[in-house]
Amino acid sequence: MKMTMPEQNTAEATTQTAAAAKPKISAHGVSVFYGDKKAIDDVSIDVHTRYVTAFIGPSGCGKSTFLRSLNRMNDTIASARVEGEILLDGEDIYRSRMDVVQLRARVGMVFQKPNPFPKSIYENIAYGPRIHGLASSKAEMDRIVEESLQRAGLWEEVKDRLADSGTALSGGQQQRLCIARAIAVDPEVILMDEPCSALDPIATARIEELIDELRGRYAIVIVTHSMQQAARVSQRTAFFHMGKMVEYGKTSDIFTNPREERTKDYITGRYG
Amino acid sequence: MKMTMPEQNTAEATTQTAAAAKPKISAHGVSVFYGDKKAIDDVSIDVHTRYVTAFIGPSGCGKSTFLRSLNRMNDTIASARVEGEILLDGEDIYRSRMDVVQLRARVGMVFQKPNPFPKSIYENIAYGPRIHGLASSKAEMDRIVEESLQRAGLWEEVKDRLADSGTALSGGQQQRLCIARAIAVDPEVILMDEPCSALDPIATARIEELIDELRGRYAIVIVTHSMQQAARVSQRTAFFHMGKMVEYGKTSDIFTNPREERTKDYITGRYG
Amino acid sequence: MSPAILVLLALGLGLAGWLAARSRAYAFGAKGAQRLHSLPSYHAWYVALWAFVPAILLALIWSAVSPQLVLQAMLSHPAADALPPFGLARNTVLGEAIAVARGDMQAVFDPRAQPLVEPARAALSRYGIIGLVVTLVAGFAGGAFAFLKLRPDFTARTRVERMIMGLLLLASLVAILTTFGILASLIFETARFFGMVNPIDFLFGTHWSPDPMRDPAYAAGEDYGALPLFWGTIYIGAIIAMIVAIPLGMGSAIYLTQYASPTLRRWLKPILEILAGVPTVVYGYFAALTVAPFIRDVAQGIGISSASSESALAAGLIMGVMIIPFVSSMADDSIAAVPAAMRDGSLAMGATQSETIRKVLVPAALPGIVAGVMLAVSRAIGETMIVVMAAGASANLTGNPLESMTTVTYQIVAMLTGEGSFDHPATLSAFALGMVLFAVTLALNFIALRVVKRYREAYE
Amino acid sequence: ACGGPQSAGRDQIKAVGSSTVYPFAKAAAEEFSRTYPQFSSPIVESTGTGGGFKLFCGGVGTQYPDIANASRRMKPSEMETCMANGVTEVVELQVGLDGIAIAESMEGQNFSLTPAQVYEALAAEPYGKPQTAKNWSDIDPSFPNEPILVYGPPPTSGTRDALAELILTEGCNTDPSVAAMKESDEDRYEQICTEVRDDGAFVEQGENDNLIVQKLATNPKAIGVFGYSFLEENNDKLRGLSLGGFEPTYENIASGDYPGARPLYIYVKKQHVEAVPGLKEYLSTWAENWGKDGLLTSKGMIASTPEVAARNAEVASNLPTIQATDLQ
Amino acid sequence: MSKDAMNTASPSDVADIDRQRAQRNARLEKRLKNRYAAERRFKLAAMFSVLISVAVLAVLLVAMTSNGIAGFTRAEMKVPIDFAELGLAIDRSQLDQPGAENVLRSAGLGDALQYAATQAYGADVADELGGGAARDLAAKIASDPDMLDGQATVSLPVDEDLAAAYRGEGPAELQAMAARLKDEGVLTRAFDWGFLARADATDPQEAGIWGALKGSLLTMIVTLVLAFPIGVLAAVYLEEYAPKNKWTDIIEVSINNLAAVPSIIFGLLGLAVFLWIFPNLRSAPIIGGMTLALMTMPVIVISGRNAIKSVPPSIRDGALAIGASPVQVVFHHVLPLALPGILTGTIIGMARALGETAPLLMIGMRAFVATPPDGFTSPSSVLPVQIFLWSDEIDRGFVERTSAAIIVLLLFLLAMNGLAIYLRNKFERRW
Ligand SMILES: Nc1ncnc2c1ncn2[C@@H]1O[C@H](COP(=O)(O)OP(=O)(O)OP(=O)(O)O)[C@@H](O)[C@H]1O
Ligand SMILES: Nc1ncnc2c1ncn2[C@@H]1O[C@H](COP(=O)(O)OP(=O)(O)OP(=O)(O)O)[C@@H](O)[C@H]1O
Ligand SMILES: [Mg+2]
Ligand SMILES: [Mg+2]
Ligand SMILES: O=P([O-])([O-])[O-]
Repeated sequence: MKMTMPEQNTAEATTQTAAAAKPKISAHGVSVFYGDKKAIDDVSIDVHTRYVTAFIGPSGCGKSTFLRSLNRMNDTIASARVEGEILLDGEDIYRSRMDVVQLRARVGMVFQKPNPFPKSIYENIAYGPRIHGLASSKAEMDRIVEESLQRAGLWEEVKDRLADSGTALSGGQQQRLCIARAIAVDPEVILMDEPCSALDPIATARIEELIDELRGRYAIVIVTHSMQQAARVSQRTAFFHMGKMVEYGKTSDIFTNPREERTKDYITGRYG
Repeated sequence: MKMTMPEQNTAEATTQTAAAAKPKISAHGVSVFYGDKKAIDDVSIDVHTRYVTAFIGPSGCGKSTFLRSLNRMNDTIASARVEGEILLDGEDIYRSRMDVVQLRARVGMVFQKPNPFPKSIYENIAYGPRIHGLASSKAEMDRIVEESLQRAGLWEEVKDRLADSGTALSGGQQQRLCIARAIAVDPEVILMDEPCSALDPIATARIEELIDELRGRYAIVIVTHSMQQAARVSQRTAFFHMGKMVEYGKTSDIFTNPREERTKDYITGRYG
Repeated sequence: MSPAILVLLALGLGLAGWLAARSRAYAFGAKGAQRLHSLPSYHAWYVALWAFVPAILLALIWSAVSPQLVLQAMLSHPAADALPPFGLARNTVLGEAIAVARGDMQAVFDPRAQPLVEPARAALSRYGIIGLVVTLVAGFAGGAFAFLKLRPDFTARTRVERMIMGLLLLASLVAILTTFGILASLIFETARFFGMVNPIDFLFGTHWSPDPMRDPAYAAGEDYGALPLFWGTIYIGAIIAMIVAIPLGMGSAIYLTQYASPTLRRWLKPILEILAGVPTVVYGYFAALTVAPFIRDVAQGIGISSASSESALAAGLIMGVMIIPFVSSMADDSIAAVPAAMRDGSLAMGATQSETIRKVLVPAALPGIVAGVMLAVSRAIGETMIVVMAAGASANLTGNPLESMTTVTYQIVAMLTGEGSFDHPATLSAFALGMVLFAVTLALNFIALRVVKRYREAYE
Repeated sequence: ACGGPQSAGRDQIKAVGSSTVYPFAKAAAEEFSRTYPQFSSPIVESTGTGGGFKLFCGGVGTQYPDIANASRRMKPSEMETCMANGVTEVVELQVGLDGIAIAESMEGQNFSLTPAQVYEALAAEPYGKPQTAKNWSDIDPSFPNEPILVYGPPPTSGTRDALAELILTEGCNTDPSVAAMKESDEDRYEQICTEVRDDGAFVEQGENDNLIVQKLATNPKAIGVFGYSFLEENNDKLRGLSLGGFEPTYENIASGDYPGARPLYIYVKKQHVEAVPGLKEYLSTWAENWGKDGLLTSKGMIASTPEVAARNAEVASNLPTIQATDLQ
Repeated sequence: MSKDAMNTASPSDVADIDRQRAQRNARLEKRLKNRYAAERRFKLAAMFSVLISVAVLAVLLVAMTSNGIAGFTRAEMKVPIDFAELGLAIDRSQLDQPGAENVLRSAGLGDALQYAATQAYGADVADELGGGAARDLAAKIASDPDMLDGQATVSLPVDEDLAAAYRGEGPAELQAMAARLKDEGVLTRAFDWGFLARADATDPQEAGIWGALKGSLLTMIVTLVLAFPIGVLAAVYLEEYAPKNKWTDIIEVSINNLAAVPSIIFGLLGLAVFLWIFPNLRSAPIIGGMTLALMTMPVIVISGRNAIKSVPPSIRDGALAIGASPVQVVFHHVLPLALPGILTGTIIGMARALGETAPLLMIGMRAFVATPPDGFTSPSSVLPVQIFLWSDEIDRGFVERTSAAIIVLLLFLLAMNGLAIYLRNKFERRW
């Protein structure tokens, strides 16, 4: 179940050229403020398709804040304000003509605590396609629901109880349901904010496996507080500290050979 | 400020005989249930006067639950139920004739978040002596208040503002106020549930110092999530895991030479 | 054309627009070339609203304007020369003719209206048809304008949602409108009243005996001293009722939150809530028929012969009972808002439960409790039916609870359902009393809500 | 919305006004819908006489009432308001009489009074002098030496109006110097004659009449002032006091011997008679039932003398209108 | 750090400390008894206050019930009628049609009844038949025309005088008559279904509550239709969208204040504003409903906001993150989840409105209306006002009727409050 470094390197190699070519998301000099407080200070980073990018760092360093600025979920916090430039396929997502609704359909998100809607499993998945008008018939919707659940590795477990409430599932199943819900609208990027921190080790392993399967199709950004997890699932790691991005690079490099003293301290458990 | 192991050993040596003689608190086969859920499973432990005993273990392992069963604060939770035997000076505190009010006067408690009453500093300290009728005159009360504040190392800082509200103090001062409040009724045991987790390092150091000073007179039990803290302040350490007490012994032994694999894993940061 | 038909017409146009736009949006989708920006139903709603709103607006405007046009048409008819000169009489005759022409009435009151019936009928149908056409045109124009804007990438959803937001904002403005409505309805009449009676006499005079039969010109200020009413209101609502409600309400809250077992609480709480749900007219009836005579009998039994059967005591007691659940739920909330750490802290010191409650919980919850009591007082002094039915009419400045007293609300009801005419100061005094009541309850609430808010924040 | 020439149809008779006439108007309405089931039953609202005229004189049209009930005659000023608002054709019917009764418990002291004695006992300033009487014996040595305690109507009620007008003013007029004041200083005259003491001897009573019975029953030393219909309803518990030598009996009030009788009126808007279905029939229902053994007397109203009744029956069918000058 | 000296107490110190503690414990124990007694007293006092509240409620309910049960019955007289003998000239074909009762009565049914009663019991008894007896008889015949073919004994209401005599009040002769008729089995108290079906009347024997009840229902419909959507929309706006600024503050403050404005002030508003705009709708349920809607709206807004607030933000985040617009989030997710809470608040607000009297007195809903209202614009009364009016009636027969009406009103309110409590318990926090 544990993926070893060599495997990752293989994956790396395959996507190398594509990645170098064109970043999916590209942030330049991004700062995020809550009121007067600067939570993110001048962060620049490129995120690529077919890579899993992990954000690590001590609690309160701004990982979630930065992640949420990538699909403008920060808009829901009245005091939050973003400076700098975040490009999705070269288009600034904070430009005034950008439609957040469409942005979020392209950049999906999975949260720390599984948050299925208190509706049936089927409706949980179908909700996104429905509001975006992705299915023109019942049959098509059925297909989307099945496909999404299958990709999220949940289909076998729930196919006989699609009408049950999504909240009746176990924690790990709920989180996979949320992932299935996110991929049902076929996004280009999936953001995950500590998706396993509320789960037990077995469910965590399931999700890590799933993330690895999914990266073939999406750009995935994952925030995690577990360095082991970052090492296991990601190909790129960014280390945040007190609102600054201290170091960003290949996961293998960061964990085996960090350039910065702070990164090293953190990884060896000196603080946090 | 950091106490080194040798010093602790000296302290250890001096109190050895007394300790071996008669445990202050002695728990035998204690299990605690919340409804049907077993939160503490068959724990036996002896706590001695003039020792600081630390409870460590990962979150949710039952440290607080066990601590609260030592002065029957669990009684306030309707669903909580205690099995087994806990002896204070050889008397079972759960026997029907035991009076909780008196028990709690003898076994004081300090909480994780400082919780001074929204009254004056003076009244905060005087509260306990007053309800227990320990002072027969204003002068005596004044003496108790001053002595308690002095022992808690707070007197110099507040002696000119005894009429101010207790909530107007800083976090560290509030926690010392709560300690002063606890010792004002001159208990025999003081239970502390993560007393420093809401404090900054300087305030934490103050409290740790204070704990060391106090142990000359009381049996102190402290729950902490910081192994460093346990190592610094305690002479005995108990390691809890999933409701069970895995290991109990001299602090120096536990940290340098744990007998159990799980203890070792925890101390080296393998989980938690 | 009656307004109802115009409204139906506008609704019909909206529906037509909805259907047309929906099928057009589906057509975009079917071509599949481009993904729609918004779901077809948003396109549908967009067009429907654009058809409906102009149509209904014009229909409303037309309903307001067309009667004037009809009137003009009637006046230009030769039969109108026989009408009385301008004034209400003339309007009445015209109104009758129109009513008969519309078919609302079988016959005219006034023979002079008869010759105008036919011209009215003609004008009504003429302008009715015009109204129909105008509404249709407006609806069509709006609908067509919107329809032509539809494209696959048209931001229909954003626009419809903006309209929904407008609707939500309007709904919340109703609260402000209501407040203004209350102020307006009180201020004008109050001003008229103070034109006749000096505000100082009114607020500080101690003699209240307005006589609605008296010629308003003689309205003497000294008969409008409302102090006895204020006193009665305070005595019944803020003193007697609170003496009952505060201890019982606090006691109930403490028992229910601190002592009662969950099962008992599950049963007792709704029972207390029933006490709050009993209509005041029932309390009034109970007070007047059962409690008041009982109190009088008891008082006379122990030799107090002056005891009135409309004693302030009866009204106040029952009002207090009515307020109990109110106080108890406010106290309940305030005590629950005290952090559990406070209670644990005290219990861990070896305090008994009652010591914890009396010395820690209640003092800590005190601001909230005080605010709750202020709200309860404001409710008690505004209470009407209990005092109307159980308190007396006599404005007594006395401290004897067995005597009859009257209150502000009692006098409002008495003055407005009494004999006076509407330009008499006695009747107008009801509005001035209402103004005072409004101002006082407003102030009490305002302060209380502030206190509660600040106090909640203190613990958060 | 106000005054514009718009109106919707209405098929119910609307009557407003006096609370004294209210029970009789209700009974008449009930009888009317019993006799003429084809019409909707009338709506009767008790707004008080003055309030009723205010609504009645608002204008002609469906939003204005058709009938104003009154426990006193319309004032010329009110008629002028009517005229100014286009209510030009008003028909006045006297439907019967109402007596004011002074009564006490069956166990009471049973003494007889004159209007002047009532005035002396109740006035705030009898004959312009300060009120000093505490006990009945202060008024007349032959009266019991008991404190004066009178329950009476509040100023908002028509009964109080009648008390002032029919008993107190009459009592006060026995002093010629005060009577003369009517010409010289009407304001002062009115004050002296109608203002009631407020030192506790006169207790104003809410309009819940049921309570008065209990009050008087439990306190035999108190007396009460209320409408005659109420005395009749409770004649098993209460006894009327004679006034000026006459008992408050049906006969004495009807004949006008008992001083506390006043005529009751209804005013009808003739301009509505054509358009409001059943209005005429409602008036004839009144006329058919206001006789001596009629329905209305069983509700406590006192029938007018046969001549008056006959004259008003005539009015009910012919509907002659009145002018402001008729009311003086 | 050489704290050892301080930390390590000598044996004599230890003994000292132990002695102090033993003393203290003894002292403590001495006080314990008093403290526990105080504890018991306090608890008892608290329990007592609950008991008093419950007891008052019980007394109130028992008083109303014991008075009111009789209010559902009325005194009726059994009258034997031989229709064949009377030979009423009635066209039987008309009896199937709506106006049947009028046909019967214009055919002289009233006189016939009077005659039959006189024949059976004498003129003095026949005189005591209630004013509505003929109408009741007509209704009976209309529902069963075959009665006309033969003889029948029908139970018909007597008038209030005889009813009072039956209760043991009023003149002695009548009481004697009542006693005699009762012994003969002619006069009985019978359950009066008509009480729930008739409208107001001057005779308590004839009075019913349907008119007022229907007025209440119509008024409540208007209140609900106005207050619910406005209240919910305003709650959504304030809780979900309103920017934090001065305007929002003003709206919030006015809503909170309106919730506590005395109801009679709303009556003044209705009188001065609504009746000024719509003068011809005096006493109409639509005006009453509008007035009560203004009063109920703030209650709905406040409970609605609380319900909306309790929907966890994670649900909103979840929906937003798959591209739902803020409006969709609210209407697809938040409102459905908040609905039980909103409904609970609405029901409680409506229950309060249903029991409200004072504001309706101000706008003329105290008229005597002898037929149930037939629409939102026809004059009518409401149940609480009817109770108020009856409580003021001179006729003592109304005392029972008033209590009976109170029972009906309380049943409605209990049902509504029960429903609210049920909803609250059922849907309390499922997530
Ligand atoms: N809504 C908010 N308003 C104001 N400050 C906020 C808000 N959310 C977060 N912050 C602050 O911004 C900083 C960064 O928070 P953030 O949640 O991004 O940290 P994080 O790295 O995700 O931490 P964690 O590992 O605990 O989730 C913190 O100091 C936090 O207190
Ligand atoms: N009031 C309660 N009711 C039910 N379960 C409880 C209650 N309090 C604690 N628990 C459960 O009992 C177990 C032990 O909890 P406890 O608080 O003692 O852990 P802990 O070791 O103190 O953890 P932490 O380090 O987070 O304080 C946990 O699983 C917790 O969820
Ligand atoms: Mg985070
Ligand atoms: Mg803990
Ligand atoms: O309504 P009144 O008869 O008292 O004028």
